[in-house]
Amino acid sequence: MKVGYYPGCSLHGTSREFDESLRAVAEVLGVELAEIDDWSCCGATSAHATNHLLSVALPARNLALAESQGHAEVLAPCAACYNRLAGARHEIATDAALAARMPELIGRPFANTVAVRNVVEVLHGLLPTIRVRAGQPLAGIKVACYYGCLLVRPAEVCSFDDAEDPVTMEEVVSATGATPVAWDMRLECCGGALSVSRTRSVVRLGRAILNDARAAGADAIVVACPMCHSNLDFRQSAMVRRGEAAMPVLFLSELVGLAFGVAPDRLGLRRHFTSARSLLDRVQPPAAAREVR
Amino acid sequence: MNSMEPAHGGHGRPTLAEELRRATGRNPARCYQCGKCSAGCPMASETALRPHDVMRLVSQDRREELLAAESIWLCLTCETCVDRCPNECDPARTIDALREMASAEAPASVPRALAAFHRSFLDQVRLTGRLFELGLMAEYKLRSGALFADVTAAPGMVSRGKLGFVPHPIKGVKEVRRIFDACERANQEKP
Amino acid sequence: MRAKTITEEELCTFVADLVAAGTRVTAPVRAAEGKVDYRAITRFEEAAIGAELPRRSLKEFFLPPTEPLFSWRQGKGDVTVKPVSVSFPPHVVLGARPCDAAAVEILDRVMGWDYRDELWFGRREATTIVSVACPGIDGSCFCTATGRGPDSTRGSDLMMTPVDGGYFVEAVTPKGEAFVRTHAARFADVADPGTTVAAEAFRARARSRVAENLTLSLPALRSWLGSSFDHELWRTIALRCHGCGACASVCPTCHCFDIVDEPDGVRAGTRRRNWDTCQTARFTVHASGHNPRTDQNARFRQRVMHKFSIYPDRFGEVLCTGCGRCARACPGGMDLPEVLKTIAALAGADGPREAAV
Amino acid sequence: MALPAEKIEAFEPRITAFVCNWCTYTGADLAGTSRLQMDPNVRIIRLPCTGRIDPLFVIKAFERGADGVIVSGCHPADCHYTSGNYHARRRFAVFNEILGFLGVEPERLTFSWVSASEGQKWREVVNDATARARRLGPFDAFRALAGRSA
Amino acid sequence: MARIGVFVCHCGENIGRTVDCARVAEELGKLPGVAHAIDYKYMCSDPGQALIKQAIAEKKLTGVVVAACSPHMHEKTFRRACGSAGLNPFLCEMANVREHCSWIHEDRDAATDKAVDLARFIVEKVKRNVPLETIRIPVTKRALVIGGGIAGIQAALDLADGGAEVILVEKEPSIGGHMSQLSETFPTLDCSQCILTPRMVEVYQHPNIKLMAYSEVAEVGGYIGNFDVKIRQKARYVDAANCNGCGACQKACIVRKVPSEFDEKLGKRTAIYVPFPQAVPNIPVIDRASCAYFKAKAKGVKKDACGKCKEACSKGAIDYEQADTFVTEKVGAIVVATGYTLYSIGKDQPEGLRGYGEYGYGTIPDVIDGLQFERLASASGPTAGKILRPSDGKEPKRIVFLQCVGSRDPAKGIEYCSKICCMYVAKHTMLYRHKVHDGQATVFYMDIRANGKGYDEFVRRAIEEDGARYVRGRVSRMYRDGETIKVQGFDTLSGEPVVIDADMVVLATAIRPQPGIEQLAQKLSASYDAHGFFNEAHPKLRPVETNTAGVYLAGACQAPRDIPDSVAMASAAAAKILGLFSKAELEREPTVAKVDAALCAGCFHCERVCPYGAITRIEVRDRKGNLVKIVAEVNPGVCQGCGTCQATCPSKSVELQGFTDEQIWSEINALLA
Amino acid sequence: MKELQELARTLLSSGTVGVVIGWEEGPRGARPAFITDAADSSRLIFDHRCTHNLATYLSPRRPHMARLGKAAIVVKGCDARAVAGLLRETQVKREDVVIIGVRCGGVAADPAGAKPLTAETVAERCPGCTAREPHLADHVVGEAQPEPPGAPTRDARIAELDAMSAPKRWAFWQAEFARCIRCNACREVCPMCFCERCVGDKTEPQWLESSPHPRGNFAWHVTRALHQAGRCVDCGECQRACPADIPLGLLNRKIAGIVADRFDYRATDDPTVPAPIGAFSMSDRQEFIL
Repeated sequence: MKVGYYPGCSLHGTSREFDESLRAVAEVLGVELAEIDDWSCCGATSAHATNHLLSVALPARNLALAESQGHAEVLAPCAACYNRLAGARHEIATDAALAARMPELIGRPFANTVAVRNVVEVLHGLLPTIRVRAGQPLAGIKVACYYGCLLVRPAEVCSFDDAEDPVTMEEVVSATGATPVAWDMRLECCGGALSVSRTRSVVRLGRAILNDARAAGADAIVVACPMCHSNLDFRQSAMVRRGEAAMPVLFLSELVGLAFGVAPDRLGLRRHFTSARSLLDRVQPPAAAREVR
Repeated sequence: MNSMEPAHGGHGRPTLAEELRRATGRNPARCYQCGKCSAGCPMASETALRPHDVMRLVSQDRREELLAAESIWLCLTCETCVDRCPNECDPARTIDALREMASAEAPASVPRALAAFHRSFLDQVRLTGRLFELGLMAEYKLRSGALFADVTAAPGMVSRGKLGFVPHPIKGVKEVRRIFDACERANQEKP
Repeated sequence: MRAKTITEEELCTFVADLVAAGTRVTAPVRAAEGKVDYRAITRFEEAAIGAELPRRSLKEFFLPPTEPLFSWRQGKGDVTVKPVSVSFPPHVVLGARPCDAAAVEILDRVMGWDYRDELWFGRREATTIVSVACPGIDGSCFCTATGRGPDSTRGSDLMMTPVDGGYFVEAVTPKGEAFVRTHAARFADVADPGTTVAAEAFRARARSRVAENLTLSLPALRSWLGSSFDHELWRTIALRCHGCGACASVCPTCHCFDIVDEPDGVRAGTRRRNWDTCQTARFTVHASGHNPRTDQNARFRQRVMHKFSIYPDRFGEVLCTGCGRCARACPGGMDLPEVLKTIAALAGADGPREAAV
Repeated sequence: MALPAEKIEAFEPRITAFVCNWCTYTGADLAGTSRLQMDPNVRIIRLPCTGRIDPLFVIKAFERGADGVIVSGCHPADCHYTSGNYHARRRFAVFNEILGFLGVEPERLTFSWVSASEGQKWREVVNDATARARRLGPFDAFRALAGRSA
Repeated sequence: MARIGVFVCHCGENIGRTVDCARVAEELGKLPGVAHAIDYKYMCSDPGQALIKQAIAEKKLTGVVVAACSPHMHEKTFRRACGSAGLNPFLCEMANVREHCSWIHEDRDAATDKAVDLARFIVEKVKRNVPLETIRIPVTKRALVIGGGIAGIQAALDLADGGAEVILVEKEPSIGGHMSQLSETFPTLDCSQCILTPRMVEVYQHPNIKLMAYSEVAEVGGYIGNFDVKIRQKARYVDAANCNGCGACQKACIVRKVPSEFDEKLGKRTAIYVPFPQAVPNIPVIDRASCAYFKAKAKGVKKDACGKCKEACSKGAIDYEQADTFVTEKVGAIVVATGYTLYSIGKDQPEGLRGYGEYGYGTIPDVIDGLQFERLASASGPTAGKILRPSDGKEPKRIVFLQCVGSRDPAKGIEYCSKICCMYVAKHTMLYRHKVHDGQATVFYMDIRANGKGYDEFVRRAIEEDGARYVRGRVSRMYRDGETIKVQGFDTLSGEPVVIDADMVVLATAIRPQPGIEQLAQKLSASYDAHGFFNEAHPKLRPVETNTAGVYLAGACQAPRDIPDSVAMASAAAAKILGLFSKAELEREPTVAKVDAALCAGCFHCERVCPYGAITRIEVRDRKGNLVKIVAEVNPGVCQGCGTCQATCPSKSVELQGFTDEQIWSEINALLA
Repeated sequence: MKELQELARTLLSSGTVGVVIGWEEGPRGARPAFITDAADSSRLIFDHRCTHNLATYLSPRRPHMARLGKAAIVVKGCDARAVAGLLRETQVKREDVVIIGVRCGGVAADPAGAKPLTAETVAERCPGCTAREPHLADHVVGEAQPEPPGAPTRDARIAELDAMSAPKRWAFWQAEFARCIRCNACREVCPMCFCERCVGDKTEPQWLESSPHPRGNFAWHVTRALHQAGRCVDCGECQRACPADIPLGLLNRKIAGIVADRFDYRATDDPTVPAPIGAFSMSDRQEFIL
């Protein structure tokens, strides 16, 4: 299986571990990630908040590139990129006038034929393979699946799962052998958009999420969004310094990687601000896991 | 009344609601002030105007007040309100459109930190085609004046290999710049 | 009058001068779809003489597919009638096929028999028909079997035969002779006797080529038809016939028409004459709804009977010039020469070639 | 096919309207009772339902010199006979496209839904159709068909 | 030759001010076929009508054209006048020179020209009018009532009391409908069953009513006055003739934990059951899906299938072999009273609707709907009238009511107001407070719609006397926190986000039509709206009729209705039908279609487009009896005269009387003088 | 060919049918054949010249056909759609006809067309055909055939016309219709024109003037097109029959496009698919309605 790959800026920077773990997992799953040649930034929140047309045109350029490079679908692991790319695709598909304007605006032929997928969706599509490849190293580990907002909303754009009661991430986690917990905050926003400019809000929102996960008995939170990760992981480090218990925050790909027995370093786990040690200690060594099988 | 004529808000200018309807494709008049948006809004405890207040002020054509409000800049665009609105009003998109209008009509009212962030962000993209995060942080801190915020993070980021030092423009950077120019032009040409 | 010749170059100036003088000139012209139609020309170069057989025959220049007969208007308690004009400007048909020209003359009989059709004869008198001897078209040609031939002069005022660089020209009728006299400067005397020989050779070749397709004894055919109205042949002859009437539309001799009153509002209207054909089911429908010709076999029988029995009975010659258009146009593969051959076999009429009736 | 200004001045288009009895005819009645002034160029022919309106009517109207035709009836779901207007909609969708394909300017033909309560809308439909026909000028192309007989 | 009389009315100044009526009469008089043309001040007045009658007699008119107001105004008047003068009324038509001319134009010349044109069209049309005879249809004086809820019961009783025979068809084993499930009713708080059950018994005992419970309408043919209705009687597996309702079978039944429909799944019933003790008829039904006997049979068990009820029945009334039966009844009118169903917030929704994920898609056990609350509050309910939560049977001390769940929520697919929720929620808060004295009820609402007699006072009482706390705002989300339900909303009046901890939540879910109503509507050729509610013929003037003559509506099948409204509609429908039944024959306008069998090719496009199913297929045979072709024929009793068949017929082999092709053609051709 | 002839022989000699409608060799190429005697079955042919749509012969308006008894008809996949049309509109009963499908690799525009079939001689409708495999058939004979040669061109011509201004399009069609002599051949050969009395022949009132002048011609062609909406099976017989070579196929193709685009209906050999005219959807597009 070959899929167009749009890493986005974060996966080349602050969320390198997402990229690394994803590539490691893809290798095991036999998925070829063909990075879109010469991709550019999707414009993220900034284009969205200041110039709507730009917020459609920047993703459209990348979709056009993917199209010309022969991809039928493109994986955008960053939830923000996914949301922007899928959102632009939806808007162009439903607004004929906008669609007509696009080729000239981006200076490229563009037929809007490429489907946009996120990590949860792609991994969910590989559930049987994950089940086969995963050993038992995560047995007994309880995980809070955190969707946040950009992955599932708005519903008409992110139609891969139910916006109010998604199940896909839980099913992936179950396939890895870990146990998803039931909790309330999995769809609440972490405040990513204000991460840099209004930190106090973000801390408030993040704390509520961490507390709820903890109350639900989770050993770790699993995310599929660099912004969520950064907010929950990086912002948490200050709380930990103040003596609060650490709640490791893992990318879904990292968790899957652990289930596959990939070395934590290859998954970039050392790059986290909040140590995942407490979790890694409970992971069964790969060799043992294999024996169990 | 002739229904073919657009509604006007005095001075021959279309009402705010009319303008937003054009920009978002959604009719703000559909809002019946049930407050479900605000009930689910993660920022409701912090903002002076909650999503339903914004919709209310739109329907009352209180343009200046809205465009000057800090609240519109506090929306996280998490889209919770959009999915829960019984009338498909799309408050988030409305707020986005208000932000665009505020940037154009009342730039002074845009919170400095946010304006700085968005400017820095887009400048980076325009410069290299992608976001160069260290450059963003440097530029943002200069622009916002928040020189010491998150200052503790940078070394950690670097030590974790999360921030590179050299920006690499993509091949198609000129193409990206043309897109920026075209979109800005289109925005200025809007009626 | 002695035979003449005319060159292609001369025809070019001749046509241009005729048109300039107000004469309508009609000739075969290649239409957009590659088919040939008789059409008005302004220059000889437009004409496609000797190319394929035109899609339709010459009859529409004398009996148009539709023409107004008069118009009327109803007042309060009275009706005013406005007649149409029966005088027509001079008209030359250049490059008529002998089979088409012959048909026009055959139709003169029916048009002038018990009632003189002013519109027909008005146009006939205004028109000079200049035919060009035909080399024969294809296997569907059977003009020789109908007693005419690819070089028949019936109906032509002038007959031209293609020769090197131009045409060998003979006047057939007084009208033709007058035409040559009026435009004497356009024609040259035959200088080389070889020209006459070449012209005759061309015609002889054509005659024998067409004769290979079909030979008939017309009297035998006629007498068999006259006594075989209920022959079982007619029970299945036209199974493949759709009754579409395409044959009659392209036929040079089919001349049935319908009279319709076309309203112009609720109080005025025009009476028109439109082509019609016995091949459609509604042709013989009575006001009661009864239709004496119950099926397509009966309708096709009518067509054959009329052409080869009824018309000869009344006017002494068959109502067919053997152009073969009907066979070529038929979407269902009906083939008149084939049918005639079948009947001839039944009638013992497939004997030696007959002279003209 | 725009006309010079002075010709537009002199030309009064003739417009035939085929309307259903229950919605548009009644809507036009309402326009009357509301004294809504409108262009006097439209002549209404009343039919029970848009379902009864045959494309042949439109062709005949053009043949008889109409410069524009209006077909109007009940909004979807409002048909007095429950579904006549839906059938009419299909029929005229095809007819409209065929006419366009054969070169009839689409502005010659106006389709509308006008309910019994939409006197105002009826006025707009009438005035718009008149204005459009006035802009296009007399439907000479069609009338020429009648004059050019063989 | 036609002899048409043209009568131009001035309508006082109404027409005369802008139209030169004398000139109109003069111009029309010039037309061929017009024998008489005059103008007069008031044509509709007695002297005006006399002018018409006189002219008919003196000028031997063959047709009359009145150029005046809209035919909607006076067509009947003038047709009657012509009729009384001996001219067939359908030879009279009107040209509308008032509404369509004088009132909408100012230019006198243009208006006069137009008036001439309009009248000329009609003259040309009338020349081609033919005398038509009013259609007379015999009436079967029996009515069918579909649905045995309060609306159906009321309609049946009113009709029966009025002397009409009634067939009452109810799909459930018992009549009573939703009303029988209610505890008390607003705004009087009287006991629902106390007022309903006597009516149910009355239905059962009424000599004019034939009750067919556990039955459904399978097919409807025919037309007003003459419907043929095929009714399917579902197999009860109990012989109604032998059953005495002793209940022994139910006691013997081994399957005892089937969720009770009557108790909205909060209680249990046996596999052989009557829905509730006061059921009418009091004859049990075997629920085949849960019955041990049938389950065993389905698995192929030959011996030892249960059979306990059969053993217990002293009357031998249990009949496992019973099958559905069909009966056909002839009726003259039909009342549809199929009632409503409640929207559910779950994930599975019919097309066009969405569930409430934000409220947990119905997975939180102590979130119930209004009817479930009624059962909890009802003395005959599963808790004997105690308010107890389904999850653990504890008494909820904090209860939250949400209004407009599904209703007024276009995003979920329903934009309408369900009308009764404001009232019953107020009632619920009262019932709750009366039963849980220390409990706190909170109501999330958007608007209070309490516009009936005593309604607003009732809501005020809930707030003022019974302590219900009303919060204006929609709830965004609900989730569980241990045993508590967190209700996250926004108080739009105080401008504050609120999270209310609740022990139980009651949802006032939207009122929706019964499932399958579209199929019923199609059987009846009646129209329904986008939500599946039946359309009334006119929202103001014909609220209980449908567009199909002879089919009437009562209750919530037409829109959300409360009990008084439903009862009023039922009585109105009954009155309409009794009026209909008061005549021996019906008169119908002869504007119906007619097929020319000789020309019909039998493609049956007409059959497909006919909204009324008025087209039938008939065989055409020749003299020898050989089948020539099958062609269409119009049943004039069913045809309503829309003419869609004619426009659809490719060969124009069907003609609508009064609007024939000739008539329309003439109008169009009169376009130019 | 043998297979077809054998089948015909069996059907006729067993008395299953009274006539087999197929093709035979005629003086001018292939033509319709009506085999009533099993011994004549060897006359049947099928090759690229069998362009005729024989379904026309099933029309109940052909009493002389009915006299031959129950018919078996040989159809190409595309022709089967016409049989389906006749079934759909209750003109033929399924039990009254035996359908013999032949696998087709495209046919020539002219039944006299020479071999082999080329992009120049192929009928306009054939390139890109999706109906070559007969489904509506009691028997299917012949091997699978190669794709017809050539590329579809008609949609491009329609697009060309669509792109013209209205007056230009008007001029184009007027020039074509000017040749029409109202012989009605287009109607008579059409398998889907089976009305007992065509509206074009209706006289009281006369909606369509029967005179071949431009006005009558325009009204006729509009009406024919309208009546073909959802009926036309694109067999091209009308255009082939037209003695004036009016491009009726182009008009038919346009209608097919309209019906496909608006009502998602395409000519089909499934007689149970309802015709689009006479049906409706609440959500039919109504962009042309104010």
